[in-house]
This record gives sequence, C-alpha cells and structure tokens, in this order.
Amino acid sequence: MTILVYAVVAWVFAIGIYGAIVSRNLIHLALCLTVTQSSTYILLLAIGYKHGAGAPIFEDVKLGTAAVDPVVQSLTLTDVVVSVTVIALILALALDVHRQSDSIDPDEISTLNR
Amino acid sequence: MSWALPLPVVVPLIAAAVLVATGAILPRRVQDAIGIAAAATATGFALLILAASERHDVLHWFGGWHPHAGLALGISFTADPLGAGMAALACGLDLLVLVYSWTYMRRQSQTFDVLILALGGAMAGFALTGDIFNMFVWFELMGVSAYALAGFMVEELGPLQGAINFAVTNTVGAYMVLMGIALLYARTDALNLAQIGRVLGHRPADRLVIVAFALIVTGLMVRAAIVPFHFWLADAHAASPAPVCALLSGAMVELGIFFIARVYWTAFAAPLHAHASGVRDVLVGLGVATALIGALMCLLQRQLKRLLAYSTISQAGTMLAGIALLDPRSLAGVANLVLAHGLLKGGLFLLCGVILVELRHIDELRVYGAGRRLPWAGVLWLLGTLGLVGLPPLGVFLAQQLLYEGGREHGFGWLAVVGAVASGVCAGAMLRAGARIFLGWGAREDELLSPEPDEHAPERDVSGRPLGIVAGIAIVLGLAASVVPGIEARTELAAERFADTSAYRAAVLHGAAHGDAAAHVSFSLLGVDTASALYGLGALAIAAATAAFGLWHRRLPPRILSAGARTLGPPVTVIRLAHSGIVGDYLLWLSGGALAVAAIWALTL
Amino acid sequence: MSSRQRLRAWIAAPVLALFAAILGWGFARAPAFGDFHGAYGDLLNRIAVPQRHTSNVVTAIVFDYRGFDTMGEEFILFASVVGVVLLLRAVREPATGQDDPVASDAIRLFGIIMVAVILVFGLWLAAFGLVTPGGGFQGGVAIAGGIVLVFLASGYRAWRTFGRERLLDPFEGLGAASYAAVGLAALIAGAPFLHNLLGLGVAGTLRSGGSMTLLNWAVAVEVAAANLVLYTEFLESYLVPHLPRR
Amino acid sequence: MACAATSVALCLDPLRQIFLSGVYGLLLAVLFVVLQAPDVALSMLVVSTVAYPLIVLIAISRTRRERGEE
Repeated sequence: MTILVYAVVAWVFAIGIYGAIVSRNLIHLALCLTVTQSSTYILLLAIGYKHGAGAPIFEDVKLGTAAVDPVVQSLTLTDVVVSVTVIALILALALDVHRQSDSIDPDEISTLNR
Repeated sequence: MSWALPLPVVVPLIAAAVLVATGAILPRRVQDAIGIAAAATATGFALLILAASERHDVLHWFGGWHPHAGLALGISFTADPLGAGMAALACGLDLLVLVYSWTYMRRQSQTFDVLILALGGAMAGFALTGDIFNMFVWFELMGVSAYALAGFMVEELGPLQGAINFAVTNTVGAYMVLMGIALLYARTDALNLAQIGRVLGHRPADRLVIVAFALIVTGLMVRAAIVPFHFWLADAHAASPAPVCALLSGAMVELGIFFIARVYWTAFAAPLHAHASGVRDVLVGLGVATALIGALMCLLQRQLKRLLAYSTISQAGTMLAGIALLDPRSLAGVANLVLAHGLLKGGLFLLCGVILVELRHIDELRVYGAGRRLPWAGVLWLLGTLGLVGLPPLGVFLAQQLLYEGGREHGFGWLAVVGAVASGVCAGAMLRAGARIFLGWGAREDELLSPEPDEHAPERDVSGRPLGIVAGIAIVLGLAASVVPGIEARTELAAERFADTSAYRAAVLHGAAHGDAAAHVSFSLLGVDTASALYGLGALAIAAATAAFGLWHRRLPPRILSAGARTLGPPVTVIRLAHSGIVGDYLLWLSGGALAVAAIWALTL
Repeated sequence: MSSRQRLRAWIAAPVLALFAAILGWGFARAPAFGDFHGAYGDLLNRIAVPQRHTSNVVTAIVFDYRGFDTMGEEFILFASVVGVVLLLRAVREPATGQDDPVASDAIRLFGIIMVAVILVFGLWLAAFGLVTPGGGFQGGVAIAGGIVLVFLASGYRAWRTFGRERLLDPFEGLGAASYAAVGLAALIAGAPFLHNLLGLGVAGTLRSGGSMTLLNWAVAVEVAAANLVLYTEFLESYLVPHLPRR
Repeated sequence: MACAATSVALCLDPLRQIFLSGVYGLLLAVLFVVLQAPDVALSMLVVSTVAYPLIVLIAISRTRRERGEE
C-alpha cells in the first residue's frame, strides 16, 4: 500500500510535466500543471494519514480521539488556492497570446529565435 | 525590535490592497504617493531591523505562538544581519523602482504599482522568514506578481511569451520545492527551519533527505536562474519594462540564491555534513557552468536588456559557486556581491529605461552613436560596468576578494580565474555596447550578435533626466558598497553567525540570545589584497580586450577569423539554439537538470 | 507534429520516467502510509480545541497557528487577480450592443432558484468554517459562482452594470487589507502580529474563535470578490467582439 | 487515480480535457474524504467544479471561435 501510494504520487508528478512538455496548446499546458500540482496534494495528505483515525474536527467527537494530521491539510488548502491563481494567470496570458498571434501553440509563437 | 519584523512585509501589502480598494476614488498621483510612502516605510523598518540584528537575532512569532517545549507551533520571522540585509536591499530597490515609475510609467494603470508593492512585500517576507512553508508562500507571491509584471506589455508577443516561459518554469520549480517540503515534514514533523535542522541532525542523511534536498535546491535554482534552469530569465527580462527588470535581476534572483544558503545551513548542514564535498562539487560545477554560459550568451546580445540579463545569469553562477564552498568567508563574499550587484544591476536596468525613453530603442546597433548627446548616461553606464567588473576597490571588488580567499582555502583557487574571466567577458560586452551607443565607435553592423525584436518606447513626452538621477543613485550606491568603512568585518561576522547552526537553533527554539552584543565591529577601511587587485585588473583587461574585439573584429586578418569561426562556431551555435524560447524545451531542460542533480547526489552521497 | 516536437517527446519520456523513479526511491523512506505520528499535528489536535475554542482544528491552524501563511495566500490570490486584470486589459475594450445570452424566462427562473441554493450553501460554508468543514475560502468560491450564475441567468447587461471597478475592486482590496489589518491591530495593541485578541467564545458555536471569525469573513469577502473579478474579466474577454490586431 | 491523471495530461483535445479534469477533480475530492480531509475535499470540489471549468471553458471558446472566424 505504501509503495503504491508513493508510486502514484511520483507518477502523477511526472506525467503532468510530460504532458506540459509535449503540449501543443497553452490551455492544455495549464491543465497539465494542475495535474502536476495535484500530486503534491496527494503526497501531503497521504503523509498525514493515520489508519483508523478520524478527521481533525472535534464537533461531535470526544477530544483526544485519534485524528489525522491537521497541519498537512492546512498546507494543502493553501496549495489549492495557489494552483487556481497560477492557472488563471497562465490562461490570461494564453488569451493575450492568442489575440496577438491567432495561435496558442507554444512552438508556433516563438518570436525569440536566436 | 521584535515588533517591527512583520512591517516590511505587511506595510507594502496593505498599501497594495488599499490602492486597489480606492482605485476608483483617488487620483493617480495620490495613489503613487501612497505606494512610495509605503515602500519608504518598509525600507526604513528593514534598515532598523538590520541595525538591531547586528547585536543579536530578532525573532517574531506570529500570533504569539512561541515554541512549546522546543516544538514550534506557529510561524516565525528570524532576522539575522544577512536576512535583514536582503530584506532591506529588496525594499530599497522596490522604493527606487516606484520612484522611477512615477515618471516612467506615467500613463499606465495603477495595477503596476500594486504588483510592484506586492512583489516588494513578498521579497521581504522571503528574506525574513524562518519557516519553510511560509517561504513557499512568499515564493509563490513573488512569482505571481512577477509573472504578471513580466507580461506587462500585452500588446506585443515577445513579453507574453517571456511571461509564459517565466510562469511555467517557475511554477514547476515551486512544485518541486513544495514536494521537498512535504518530504521534510514526513521525516521531521516540523516546518520551522530550526526545528527541521534539529531533527535531521539526529542521524546522517538517507535517501529521503537527499531527494528532499535535491528537490528544494532545484526549485530554488529555477528561481535563481542557474544553468540549465536559467532559460526563463533572459526571455522575461528582454520583454519586461525596465523597472521590473531592475527588481527581478537586482533582488529576486539573488533571493533564490540566498535561500539555498539559508536552507542548507539551517536544515541540511548537519545531516549532509559527511557529504559536504559531494554537495560542494555539484553546486560549484553548476555555478561555474552558469557563470561561463551566461558570459558567453551575454557577449552575443545586442538588445541591452537581454545583454544585462545574461550578465545577471553569469553573476548568479558566481554567487552559487560562492555559496557552494560552504564556508562563512565565501558566504560573506556572496553577501557583498548580492548587495553591490543588486544596486549596480538595478541601476543599469533603470538606465536602459532612460536610453529607451531618450533614444527610442535599446538595440545597440540601432542607437549606434545616438548616445553622444547623453554624455551623463554614458558616464553612468561606464561606472556601472566598472563596478560590475570589480575595479579595485569599487563595486563588487570586496565580494570577489572574499570569494577568492574562501575558494583558496578549499582548494578551489581556480575559481578566481573563472570569476575574473566571466565578469571580464560580461563587462566587455557592456563596454562594447556602451562604446557603440555613446561614442559611436566600432562597426555599425555586427553579424556575431543575435538579432532581437526591439522594444517599443513608452510615451514620447517623458524626460530621461529625472529617471537618470534615480538610476544614478542606484549605481553610485552600488559602487560605494565595497568601500563603506567596516563593511568587510561586518559581513564576515554576519556570515559566521549565519553559518552557526546550533546557535541559530537555540535562538529560535529556546529564545537564547544569538550573536555577540559586545562584538566590536571596527570601522576600518577596506584592505586591498594584492592578488585580488591583480585579478580585478586582469578582469578589466579581459573586458577591454573583449570590447575591442567586439568593436573591431572585422579588422582582424581573415585567416584568424575563419580559424576562430571553425573552432568556436559549432559549440556557440549549439548553445544559442538551446535558448529556443519554447516553453516545452525549457521544461525538458528543467526536468533533465533536476534528474541529473538528484541522480548525482543519489549515487554519490 | 513537427520533428522538433517528436524529438522532445522521445527525450522527455525516459527523462521523466527516471525522475519519477528517483522520487519513488526517495519516498520509500517516508513513514509507511497510515502510520504517521507527527508531533506537530498531534499536539495541535490535542490543544487546539481547548486553546482556540473551535472544533475544526484545520481552521484553527489556517486562521491562527499558521494564520500568517493564510495572509500570504490571500495576497497571492489578490496579486494574481490584479495580474489577470492587467493582462486582459487589452482584450477588454468597451463592447457595443451585447445581446443577452439567455433568452428564455423559464431558464432565468430556474437559474435564479439554483443561485439562491448555491448562495445559501456558500454562506453556510463560510459561516460554519470554524465548526465544521468549510470556511471562508470554500464559501467564497461558492458565493462567487452563485453570483455569476445570477447574472448569467438574468442577462449579461445586468452583469456589466454590476461594475468591476466601482463594486468589486473595493471589496477585493478591503478583503485583503482587512486580513492584514486584523493582524496589524494586534501589533499596535502591543501583541505579536495576528495575535488573537478577541474573546474566544464557546467551542462549536458560530461566535467561537475570537478574531479567527473576522479573518474567516475577510477571507470570504476577498475570495468571493477575487473570483468574481476573475470571472468578469474572462467573460469580458469572451464577449467582446474580436478586435483587429495591430 | 494515476490513470485519471494520465488521461488528463495526455488528452490533446482541450474540451475533452477540461471534462476529464473535472472528473479527476471529483476523484481527488473523494480521495480526500477517504483520507479524512473534508476541508480540502470541499475546496477541491468548489475549485474543480466552479472555478476551473468557468475560466477554462471561456478561454477555450474564445480561442476556438476566432480560429473559426478566420
């Protein structure tokens, strides 16, 4: 189980970057970045998980009941916000690029050829 | 002084938010004034913190969550002189840039000020934080505001592409950092750097620590523009407005380097102690490669901002090599280099803005000779160049002297030669460009230089003179950075404290005073070491020769020229082609580089 | 697909496979899945409820123990939205004579009912964040989504009159500023930045958590406004007719 | 999980990709609930069902429409 979880994290991280490298569309590239980022969510939450423990919310639960690690969850929350913002920025850039060049293929828009 | 620590971060951020909230109400000039006032306040507080931290580390626990039995509950800011100095440099440049933009960006929207303020606050937070996840937050805030600023000129394709390359590569770098942080948390249950260091110090590094270290350092190297993670920098710089370049090159790149040092000394020094030479070799290698490739690419540019950008890459390589020596003296050298280079390069980029405003182009062949009517700008350009080459005893000279001494102690004496060559070649390119623009020397055409899309000048009615004054302030401060009395002793003392991991831990986790309040800092003048002076003069000679070659290479005998083209041509072409401007290529380089770094450490450590 | 791209794909595959392998090699020394006993998290799980009077420990961390991270996070959102406004300004020229994209009244009615449901859900999410799962961020996104639907359902013209500069920007700026201001207030009062000064209330109720409640609402306002600006900007870029390029 | 991520990353048609990434987001949210992280699951849910699709769809249709026009 342990190996499986961490293998999935490594795989998702790499496949997201692979998708971005071969991407022919900036919007597609942005979504690939969300895939890469999702591996960090899985990693964080998987690290903090405890078998048989509940969520770190003690509303109807007696204090002192085993609960999973709350810190990683708060880190993941921040991470989710970060991902939205980056995607929004890249999409905005993609729209501008499209307006200038009628293309959103990163290979076609290169003006910086040296 | 503890109360002042959040202010260099919070004041600019609140000001940014207020500017947006009042965007429809307040006139533009009032908003600019608020922004400048906020940046000035932040700079003032950062300098205060710097002064206080000279005696002992200043700590601030957010929310009042002091450590519970040595276990950090909340987030801390920890100011030691190097961190506080970084923050002060970032805030100061932010202030200069805002003052500059008062004229330069006159017709632009207020969002420019907002993003500059957010970038400034983020840089200060990044320099001061003592918590690794908090570092990630500021890393992203820096990134997000900088990506948008890089794409500021949306009417052109070049800037957009530069911004996309910048955003995508740095985002992937950030994910690597985050993954490293998650691994560290899995091992140590801690996010505070001091605590991470304490837990990791219990036993030597294993695979997890090595992979975490590789991920974090790689992510930071993306931001610090180290080969082969550097591609974004030139694209982003070539296209951003000059004041944005000044901030990116003057402070943001250096912060990436700074945090590599921070994270190494606080967290990884103990577990990697046995492998210090392995870490050193890889990082020195990358630094040297960066310094040389940056210098070579710098030589091939004719667009001034791209030229300066490659010179930044080259200097970043020297900084990384200095940090990689893992020795306090070299660290002091790097600190001085960051200070002098930040001010000089910031000033030179601002000067590019002046050239663009006055001469309408920033391509050295297009404005050939046109700078004759701006002699003062030419003098500033020359001064900045001399500062960057380290003419004894000005500019980066002190930094290089310390670096050379540090290198010799570890058997890396040859680093001095590399440094002299790299800074000499970069300065040579700058001298060549300056001579073409301001003196009209040399040939009008130069087939060695890469053609670049030119930049559209901003409004016609902007006068360059007030802009030149701001640029001049930065350049003069940068020149003087070496000769401030006592600065050598102070940075060396500060670097020793920075590297004193156990005292740092005791200060953060147990509130022990770190630093020697009674330490006597003399105000002695800089002692110029003969060997370093010779290296400095040698670099200057290389610069002069490079510039002369650039200007008059057509007059060389054809046989020599063709022989040179045959031997040097192919490698240069390959390196040129690698800088393709295509984001997929850059990501491939990035993952290949990350793989190489991680694999070398995995196999050798 | 050009040969360059094909070459890139062929090189990328082994590079990333090896990279994933190295990651997995390092991960193998992480604690076994489900067997993590972090001192930091366990300690917070024990002390957060008695100390902070909130039943949701994650929220206590987000708004109190590590509230400063959240401030940075709010400003990331803030800066990126400002950035999007900046980047899309060229696309956003004044448009003329836009037709309402939705014509049918029945659709509008359905939309408005849906919106009411989503809005209530969003407010509920935001309000009970200190008690149950949820909080300012999740609530804010939901509220923003609801408001967008209102305007999509009731016609785009209504949406435009809503006005980004006059209404949304102030909210966005104030949301971000007030988070920092709550922190600064503590500093001015002589306590550390973001210190929880207000009474903590009774655990499990809406008014528990002291200044965390304020911070939570600041985040809700900021997130809702920021998302709305984001949607407005993207919608504008969509609806504005294609302008000739320079 | 890995399969879903792979399909998102390798799906070359943007429209299909946003659909897949929505499904992927939902899967992630379910996984987070299983991992006892309801807060994170909720934000994943609102982000992947409200925020992403809205802006991405707009971006896609914008770029599509103009290509059709010319």
